[in-house]
Amino acid sequence: MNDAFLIQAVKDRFTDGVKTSHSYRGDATVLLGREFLLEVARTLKEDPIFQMNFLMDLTAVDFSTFGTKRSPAFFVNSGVAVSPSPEIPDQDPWPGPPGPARFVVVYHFFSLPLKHRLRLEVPVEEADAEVDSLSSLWAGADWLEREVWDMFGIRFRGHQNLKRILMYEGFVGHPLRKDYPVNKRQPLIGPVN
Amino acid sequence: MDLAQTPESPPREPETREMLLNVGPAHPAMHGIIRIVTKLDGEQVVDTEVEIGYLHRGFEKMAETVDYNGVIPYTDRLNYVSPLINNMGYCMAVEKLLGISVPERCHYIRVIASEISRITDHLTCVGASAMELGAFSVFLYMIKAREYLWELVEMVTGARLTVSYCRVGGVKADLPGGFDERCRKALQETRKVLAESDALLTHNRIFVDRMSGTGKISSEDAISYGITGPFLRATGVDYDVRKDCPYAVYDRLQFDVPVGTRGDNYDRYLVRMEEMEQSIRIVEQALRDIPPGPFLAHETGRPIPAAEMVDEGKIGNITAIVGARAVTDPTLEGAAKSQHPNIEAGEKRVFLPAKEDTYGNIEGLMQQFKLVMYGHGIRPPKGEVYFPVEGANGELGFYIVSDGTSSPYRVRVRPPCFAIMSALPKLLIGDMMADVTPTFGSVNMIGGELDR
Amino acid sequence: MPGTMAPWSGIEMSGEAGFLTSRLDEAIGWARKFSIFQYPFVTACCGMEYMATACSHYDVDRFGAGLPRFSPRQADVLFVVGTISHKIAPVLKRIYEQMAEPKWVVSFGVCTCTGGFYDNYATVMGIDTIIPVDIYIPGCPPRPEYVLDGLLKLQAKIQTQAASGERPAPESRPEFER
Amino acid sequence: MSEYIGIVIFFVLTGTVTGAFIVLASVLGPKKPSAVKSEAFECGEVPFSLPIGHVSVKFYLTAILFILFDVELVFLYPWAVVYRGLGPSGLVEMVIFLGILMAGFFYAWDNGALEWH
Repeated sequence: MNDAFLIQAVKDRFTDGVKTSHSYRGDATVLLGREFLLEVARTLKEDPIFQMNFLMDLTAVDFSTFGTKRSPAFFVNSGVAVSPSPEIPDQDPWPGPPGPARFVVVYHFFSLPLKHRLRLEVPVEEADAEVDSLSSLWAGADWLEREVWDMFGIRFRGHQNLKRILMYEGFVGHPLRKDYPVNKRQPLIGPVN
Repeated sequence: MDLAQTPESPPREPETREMLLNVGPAHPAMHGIIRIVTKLDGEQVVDTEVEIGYLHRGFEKMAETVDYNGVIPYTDRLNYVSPLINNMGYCMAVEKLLGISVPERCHYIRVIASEISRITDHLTCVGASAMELGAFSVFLYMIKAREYLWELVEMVTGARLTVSYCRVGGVKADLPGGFDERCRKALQETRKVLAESDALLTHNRIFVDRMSGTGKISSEDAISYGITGPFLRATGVDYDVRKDCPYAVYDRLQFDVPVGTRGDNYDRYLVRMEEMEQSIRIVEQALRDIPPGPFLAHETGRPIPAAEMVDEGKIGNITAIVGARAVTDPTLEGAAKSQHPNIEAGEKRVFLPAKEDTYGNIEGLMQQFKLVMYGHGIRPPKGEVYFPVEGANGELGFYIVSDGTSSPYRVRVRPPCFAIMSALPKLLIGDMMADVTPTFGSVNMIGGELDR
Repeated sequence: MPGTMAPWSGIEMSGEAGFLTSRLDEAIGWARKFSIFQYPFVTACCGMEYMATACSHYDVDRFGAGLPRFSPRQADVLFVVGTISHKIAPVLKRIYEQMAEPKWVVSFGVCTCTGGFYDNYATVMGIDTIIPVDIYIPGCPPRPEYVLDGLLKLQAKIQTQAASGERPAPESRPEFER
Repeated sequence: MSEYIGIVIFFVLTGTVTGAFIVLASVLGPKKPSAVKSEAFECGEVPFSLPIGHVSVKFYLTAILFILFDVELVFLYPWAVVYRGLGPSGLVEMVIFLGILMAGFFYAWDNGALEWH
């Protein structure tokens, strides 16, 4: 089932839940309200139209510095400002980052019998960064959610043991956030170099 | 004391405490740094807790600090046993974001490189897990076969392991001369080694006893954990990204996907051995159907060395260089203008020009400047894209978000062996302590890809 | 001083080498040099190159160092192979301390020498900040020939060492004095 | 006495060689004992608990069965040496001896003593 039907089918089921949708570069994407996530995920898994039996990937994106980072195109010593080469034009432009919220939790589903893919995006505010956990539907979500918590600090309601998976226990902060400096080290042993 | 008269209390049940054991990061019998805390009742594994992250090197954070072509050296240290597949996956994702496609020959080169890399991955995995079961000679034979293939990869890319061969919009250089027959010879040797190892292992009493029946997983559990690749195919589900969502020229090549039945270690071993055979078949077909190599375009103007042309131009001696054609040292990377139409996507804002143009005329120089200077480089449009590729352990997906500047905003790698590792407790519980080693060997955990 | 060559040149030094090494020390050094039991602490991509070096094509066994012992109790040389992240650093330090004397450490690959191009929050920038290192083998990964060259330099260093394990003072390099 | 000279030389030789190794190792090898070094090596982590106290009874069962049948084999060696001299009666006795022990083995096997679960 190609992308348009897929998006339409999801929209018919959850008219108020779905905020916007697009299929940029052929990837069917649906923007969803946070409270509808568990419901939509369950229908995606069990509904014979979708049969999304694979939760391929679960990750998050921190959109806080999207588009604000001015790429330094001038030369410091000579002060000559050379404007960067123009962006490569795009026929069907991307409808922009999903919503003003800082974080977006991104789910990639794949259906093996019907061979189609869907991407769910759930915007999450920074104040209470919390989303329902899908570990009850897909067992693979358990570790993926622990990694998103470890790297972004987004909590998952209903997750059994939500603790750090990649970093060590004594690590303070969430490294993949845009405000975490790249080389701010917190070594367990040895000097802070 | 009268032995006959036993105390009134009922005979005490022999109280045996479970023992907590660290199958830890530096375990003598496991190639890979994870920590499995096992609760043992004698030899039986009662409960396990897996701890990973020992090789977390911050790939996704570093990818946000470099430009689009700068991420490529980081990608071939993800699954460092099959580096070319990661390169191709990342570059195809960025090309999908840019909306450009590479020429025919470049697709074939990418398929050949990926399949050779897949064979080296399976060789290392089967060899290392056989070594941990005591079959040291099979390990030596398989690493010998891997050396043949690494010499091939070195001949094409210049490096054995950290190749960085792919570029956004093409590959670094065309296949060198004489690659065909050297590749056929290397694959012939690999086939011989595979036959030898098959004879040594497949019906070996010890190997079969230790591998079959251990580390079982059903296909429903595998799908629910998101497991893909040889692990899933061993349980009977034939999902292969090259067949179900074909990319490059995989739809034109005939190969079949080996599928197991029981989903235990022995089936995974058989699936990997058969997949190596299929990969050799793919490479041979690709070598047969690959479009012709670099053709000598008709060049006008008398050739003079590029350095000389630049010097003449600097002192303004235009008459010496009018109508002349710059010729560069053939060993300079990116030289050989005749190769370029085959290996680059023809989009000026993405691919470096041939060195003859860079030193020969101002358009080439400007294109080089615009791509190389800091802050310029490739600037894809704002957008997000997900591109799955069949890695050696399963579906290797790259999810890239771009904010229009020259460095990617977010690069997320979907690591195939992450899902398999999350299912490890289900594989280990119930087996014996000695079965941890073959199960972990057939999981083929690669630190760089698991912890990124 | 006649007859003395720099220890890293790989050529044995003769007896009167400026520090007291008796005939017995030299004999022990010679014996230790050609029977190195290595503990490969393998973490990342250099492990693949270590496998290639240890196997039949580039065979490290020709130099007597072919037997990897995966327990610190039976190993002389600790090969630290691959990136050391902050999470595994305490494990590495503990294994180094549990190795029996006399012990040497070889840092294999640029990630262990200086941290390589992973200059971020997760990587230890050079393992000599946590354990003393004898031989640095740069390269990402170092080709097997570099590794064998590093091994030869280590053997030269073992040769010139006294039996009791304490090392000659590092030779003075005026050009590096700050 | 003279036929035992071979074994005496053998024991003397092995004794001196192993003794030399042990003495040389302890004399020449530098020793730097430390607290961490004396702890158990458990893959680079601090061990949870040293396995003191009760051990699963299955280990004990397997060990006893091994000793039982190992000792049985020891009796075969002297029999094999004088086998020629004993004639047919020696063979019958040994078969009876082995038969009795094999009965015990099959009983244990049948009872599942060799299975681990």
